[in-house]
Amino acid sequence: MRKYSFRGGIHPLRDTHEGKELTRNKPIREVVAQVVRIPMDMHIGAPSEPIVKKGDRVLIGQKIAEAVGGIGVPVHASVSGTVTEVAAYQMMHKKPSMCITIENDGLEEWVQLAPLGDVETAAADKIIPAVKEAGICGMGGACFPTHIKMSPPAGKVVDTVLLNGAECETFLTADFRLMLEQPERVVNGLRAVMRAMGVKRGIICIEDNKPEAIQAITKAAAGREGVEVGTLKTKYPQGGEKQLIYSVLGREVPAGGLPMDAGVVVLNVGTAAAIADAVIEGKPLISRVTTISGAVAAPDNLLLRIGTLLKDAAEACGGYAKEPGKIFVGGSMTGVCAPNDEASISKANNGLVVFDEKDAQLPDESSCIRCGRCIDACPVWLNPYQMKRDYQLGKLDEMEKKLHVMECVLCGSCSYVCPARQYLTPAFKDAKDIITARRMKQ
Amino acid sequence: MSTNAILYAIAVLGGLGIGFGLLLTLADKVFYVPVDERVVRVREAVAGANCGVCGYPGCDQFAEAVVRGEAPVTGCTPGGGASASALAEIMGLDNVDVEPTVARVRCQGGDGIAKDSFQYQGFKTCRHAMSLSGGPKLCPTACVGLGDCERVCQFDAIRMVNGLSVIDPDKCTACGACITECPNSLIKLLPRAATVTVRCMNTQAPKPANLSCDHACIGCKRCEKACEYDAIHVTNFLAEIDVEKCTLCEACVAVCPKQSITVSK
Amino acid sequence: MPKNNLRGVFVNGIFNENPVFRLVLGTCPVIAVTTSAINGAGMGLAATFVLIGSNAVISMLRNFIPGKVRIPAFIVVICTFVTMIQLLMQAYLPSLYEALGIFLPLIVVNCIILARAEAFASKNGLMASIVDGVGMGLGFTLAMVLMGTVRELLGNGTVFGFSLLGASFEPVLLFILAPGGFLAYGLLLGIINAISNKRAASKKHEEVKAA
Amino acid sequence: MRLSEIGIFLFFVNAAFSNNFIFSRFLGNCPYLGVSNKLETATGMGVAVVFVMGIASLFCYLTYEYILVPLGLQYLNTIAFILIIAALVQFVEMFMKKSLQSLYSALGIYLPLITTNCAVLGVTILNMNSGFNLLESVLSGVFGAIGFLLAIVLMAGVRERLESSEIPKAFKGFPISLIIAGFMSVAFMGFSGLVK
Amino acid sequence: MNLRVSTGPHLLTRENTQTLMLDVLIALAPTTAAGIYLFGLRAAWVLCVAVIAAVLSEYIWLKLMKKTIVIGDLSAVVTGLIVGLNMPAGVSLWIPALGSAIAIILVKQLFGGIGHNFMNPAMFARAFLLASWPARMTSFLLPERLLGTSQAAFGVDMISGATPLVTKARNIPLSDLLLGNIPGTIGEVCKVAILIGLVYMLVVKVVSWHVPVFFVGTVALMSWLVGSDPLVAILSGGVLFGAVFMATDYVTNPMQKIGQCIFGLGCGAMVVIIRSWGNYPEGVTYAILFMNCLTPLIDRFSSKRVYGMVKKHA
Repeated sequence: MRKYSFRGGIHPLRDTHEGKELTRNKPIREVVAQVVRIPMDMHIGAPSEPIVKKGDRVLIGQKIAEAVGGIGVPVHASVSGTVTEVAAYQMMHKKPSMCITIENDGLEEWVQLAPLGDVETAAADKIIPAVKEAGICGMGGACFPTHIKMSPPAGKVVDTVLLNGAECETFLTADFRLMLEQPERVVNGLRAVMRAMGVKRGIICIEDNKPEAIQAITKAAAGREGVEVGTLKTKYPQGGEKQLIYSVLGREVPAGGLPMDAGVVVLNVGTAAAIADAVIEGKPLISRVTTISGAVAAPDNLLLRIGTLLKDAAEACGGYAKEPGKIFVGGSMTGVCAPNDEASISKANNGLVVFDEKDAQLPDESSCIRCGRCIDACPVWLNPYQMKRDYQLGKLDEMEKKLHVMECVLCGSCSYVCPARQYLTPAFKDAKDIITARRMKQ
Repeated sequence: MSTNAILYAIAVLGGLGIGFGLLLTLADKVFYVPVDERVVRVREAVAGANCGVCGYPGCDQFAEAVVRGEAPVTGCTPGGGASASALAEIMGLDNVDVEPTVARVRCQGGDGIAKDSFQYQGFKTCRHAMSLSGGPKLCPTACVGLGDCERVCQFDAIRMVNGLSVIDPDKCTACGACITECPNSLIKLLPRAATVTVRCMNTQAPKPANLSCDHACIGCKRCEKACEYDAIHVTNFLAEIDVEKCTLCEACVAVCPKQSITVSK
Repeated sequence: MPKNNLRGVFVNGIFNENPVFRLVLGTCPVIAVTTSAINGAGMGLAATFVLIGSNAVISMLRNFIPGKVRIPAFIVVICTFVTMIQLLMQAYLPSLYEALGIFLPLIVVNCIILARAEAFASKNGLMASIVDGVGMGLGFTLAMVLMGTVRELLGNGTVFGFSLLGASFEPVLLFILAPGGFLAYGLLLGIINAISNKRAASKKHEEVKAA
Repeated sequence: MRLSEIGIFLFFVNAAFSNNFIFSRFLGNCPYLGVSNKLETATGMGVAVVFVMGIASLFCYLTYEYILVPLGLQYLNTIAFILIIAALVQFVEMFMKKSLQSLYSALGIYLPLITTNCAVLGVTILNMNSGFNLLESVLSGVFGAIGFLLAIVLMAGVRERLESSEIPKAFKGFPISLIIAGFMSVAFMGFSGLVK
Repeated sequence: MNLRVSTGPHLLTRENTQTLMLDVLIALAPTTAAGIYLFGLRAAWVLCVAVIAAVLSEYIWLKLMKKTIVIGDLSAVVTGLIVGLNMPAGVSLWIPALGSAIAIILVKQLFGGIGHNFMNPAMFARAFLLASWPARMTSFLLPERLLGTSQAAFGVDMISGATPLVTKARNIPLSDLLLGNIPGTIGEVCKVAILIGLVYMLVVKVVSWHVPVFFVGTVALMSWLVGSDPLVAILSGGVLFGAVFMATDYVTNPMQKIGQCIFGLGCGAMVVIIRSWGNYPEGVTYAILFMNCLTPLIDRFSSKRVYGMVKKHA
């Protein structure tokens, strides 16, 4: 069988099976939190506007915040109960996030739902509005509102939908368990997207370190119109949009462009499952599968309500095994650190990893020995060595125009392989921020 | 040596001299290109050896770079001190006399004074630390203490002391490099004479501000009431001194419960 | 220019603005002909002669030479003195003339001489210009001798032809080869910088202490 | 080492590598050390030197052979050569500035510096001393200058790379450049004896 | 709870400068052992002095400059060992000591320490010593355990002023060339040991194949073109040692793969040119040094196309 791949990339934590062994065989278990604190800025774009106030009683799936601006999605209550607070908390974003805190009354009462019916028969033009109303945004980590991805502007031709089940990040097994246990949800979601967009080809892409998932999905996809399964070589960042498109289709997303500029829409398998729920059952996005791993007593794959506090999620896995030194959501390559364990699980959080004090230590930088590993590792074929040098010399123009730092996907591969422990990715993130700010000014 | 040889020598050199002289005079007229008058003056004040020691291809390019403000007036080593002062004089013509200013750090939140939100590690720059989860201090506008300003200062005027940026006013040239570099915009250019300053930029509400830092301005307005000259006002829970009106009486310094207002050197 | 400043002008050329080690001008002969101390001295003295002569003449003519043609005029003056020393050396010091080779006529384009003409002699009186020429020339000569001594000592074990390090010393041949010139100059320059940095620092320290 | 004896290729190797102006003849050090901090300027400088050394060799040869020698004024060579070079360079610069703007901004700005480049005067004197004919003079000028171009470009490459290096303070600038030149000179020793 | 916060990646590869240098040392072990076996205890002394001098000079310099002492990264040990392996076994001990000091202080530390030198320290040290004391550096001991056949071919205990390359005319059996039964520096003679080292480095991915293959390949091809036996050209002198251990030095060769190919090609070509027409019978040192000078330029002009530099799809 052909295995799709791309030039560059790395294989992180090869000797510990990418850290996935901890939770690989743990079936998904639902945990309902007593208190949820739902941030308004879980998606890219303007934060949603709360439409409930302290003291209101809400039901599961009830809209509690309206979308704002062109790129926005609504937010729904993930438990039934009473709103106890609408206030800002410092979470993983740069600025404090406005949050709605709801105390669960344990009644699990749902609002009235409006399903569209089977994905093959539902009215195609109703699907995208339903996805928007369900508050779905990219659940792989980027959190871009899905209905916008699904509505390319006039003139853009999209001919393929890729479902991203690569899960190349370390520690995470949430997508793997989802594909293994509920493959038909994933396939249904893909069909809904294909029908809504009028696309004839859909490929579910899975890395070859998840043979069980490939098997399950292949079985579920059998006989479904235009659905294919693609096997990817296990490699990081195979699940990056740009790399996935290049691996599977041999196309490149043009610099500064979006996947749709290459005729492709890429969605995470979790997103597809959420779309299936929105179409078939009319359910908004109120819960997601999250891998809880690292220094917790019993690492597990949990189905968590959006807004569950990190400490409650860890508690559900038997609590911290050691005094935590670092907690981040996502895998160890691009995971975002939480300032404390009172932050909450958002729509995009596919994992929560706890490190003890020892693992949390990062080594000091030493001198670059020009080994060139960063250049070989870069999946977008940049020259991290030169970029870091130019950043330190303050040559941002050079970085922007000659070295194309804006194409950097911040995957962390260069930092991972650097034997001198140079902080490459953070420097490129800063450079991109500065250049973006400059461009905005002009 | 015969008289002939001497005559020939004179003739050849004279001929070459006159020939080239005429050629160049003509060329000067034919190929005349106007140049900035200051460039000409700078060009005359440098040594003119076209030696390239300054790093520019020739004296003309050096002169142009000086006028553009790219090259230092001390760049001509062969010309030595004489040419440096001459250039400074030429270039100084545009400088209008201004009140001397100095950069001052408006924060006192060093280690242990501004409380930590988390322990930042990794890439040691303030900019990067501030891009993560609101920054490592509870105060969103605290000095991060990783020395971005220290690194851009060309005059060795900034030192990090106990995680706080400290500017030596004697070395500071008010070039402004640190001001644009500070991710929290904590460094301000102030008149050198304005020694009484609010060394805080915290605009949090009184309660969180109180928790954030031992020296945070909590917007209590005691200074506003103490000031007889209407020079200090609290907006957004932060006191600001109007340097025009301030008489350096230090009344506000005495009443500030958090020692946010200080007298600097 | 007041008379007591002449000493300053003189010392300036030897130390503060030493053409070789402080201004780093006229580097070609410094590297090329310093394979022995005597060559260095010869080259230095030849340049000193030209420097004094051209400074003196240019200083005298400074009010007659029109601004536009002053550079060519200076070059002619310098060239005259170079040709003179060339002919003199050829006649009286043929071996040194051979050793210095092409670098003797090339004194014409030695930046330091034109630079002094332009920066000093064309703006100052005769006496000061001559003193400046002597100072700069001696500074140049001393530096050349220093370079020559170091290279000869390391590369040949001798100084001015006298064996200093004894027979057991195996000379570092590289120092009298081409790379040795660059290396010796670079290292000496670095060491001199280090010393003067240190002196400047300690001077400042003392000032701070006093204040 | 005459052209007719060794052929044009070895003549080139000899002038550009074995007897490189910087590393074995020690000519043209000032611009080599001064204008080598950026690759772009170094290339411009080097190309300009190629141009000037070519025409200087040509004109100086003509002057020497057809004016000074017939009149028995060989001893005036230095003064005549430097006048020719200075005037030529100045003339070319003025001409370029007015008529060939783009070429001027690329190369012309380096011309004044070349007047006092001892490599230019050096090559004319060397040509004269070696008794080269017209073709040999021009070729040795151009080839030698190509050697200079190579040296200054290599230097600029290394110096750009060292931009971010923590060189001891006392060695920053000229000292380290000289040491780099010394290292390169060692590497160029490999070329010695290629042309026998 | 005081959590740490940083940007990812939060876990890094185990490989660091120290482990890489350790791998190089392991790769050098067969060569070192072979050298000591062939040339006896004398060679061991030379290597010891070279390594100790290298580490000591690095330590002293860092101490004087008040910098963090980083001799733990083993890079000085590698440099010292390579300096030693580049010496004839019978050399006076002050020569390797001086060589190591030059390599560490002049070539490496003066430019800012590890990663900043643009020239290979060991190669420069060798060139420096070769130019300064040519007689000492080219007096090669014959291997103590030389097989009878070769001993007859040389008939003397020591070859003065000659080099291993001269011997190519003497028709030495291939096995002797491979096993090191020829005069030469401590490290370069035993080709089998060098190849074992290369295989190790390729397996643990310390170096890539590009530089050694292009280097050796070019030497073979060009030797064949100029009419000498390509196999002898590769196996005599320091070509293999240089191609495997010195041209692959990260710091002084290009970083991009295409640049490394050019680098190897240039080194190989230079070696054959110098061997065929130059003043020196052995050109590996100068070839590598010259290409070191070219490395910044090669790096600058060998950039890959960046992902996404394409036209937009329909």
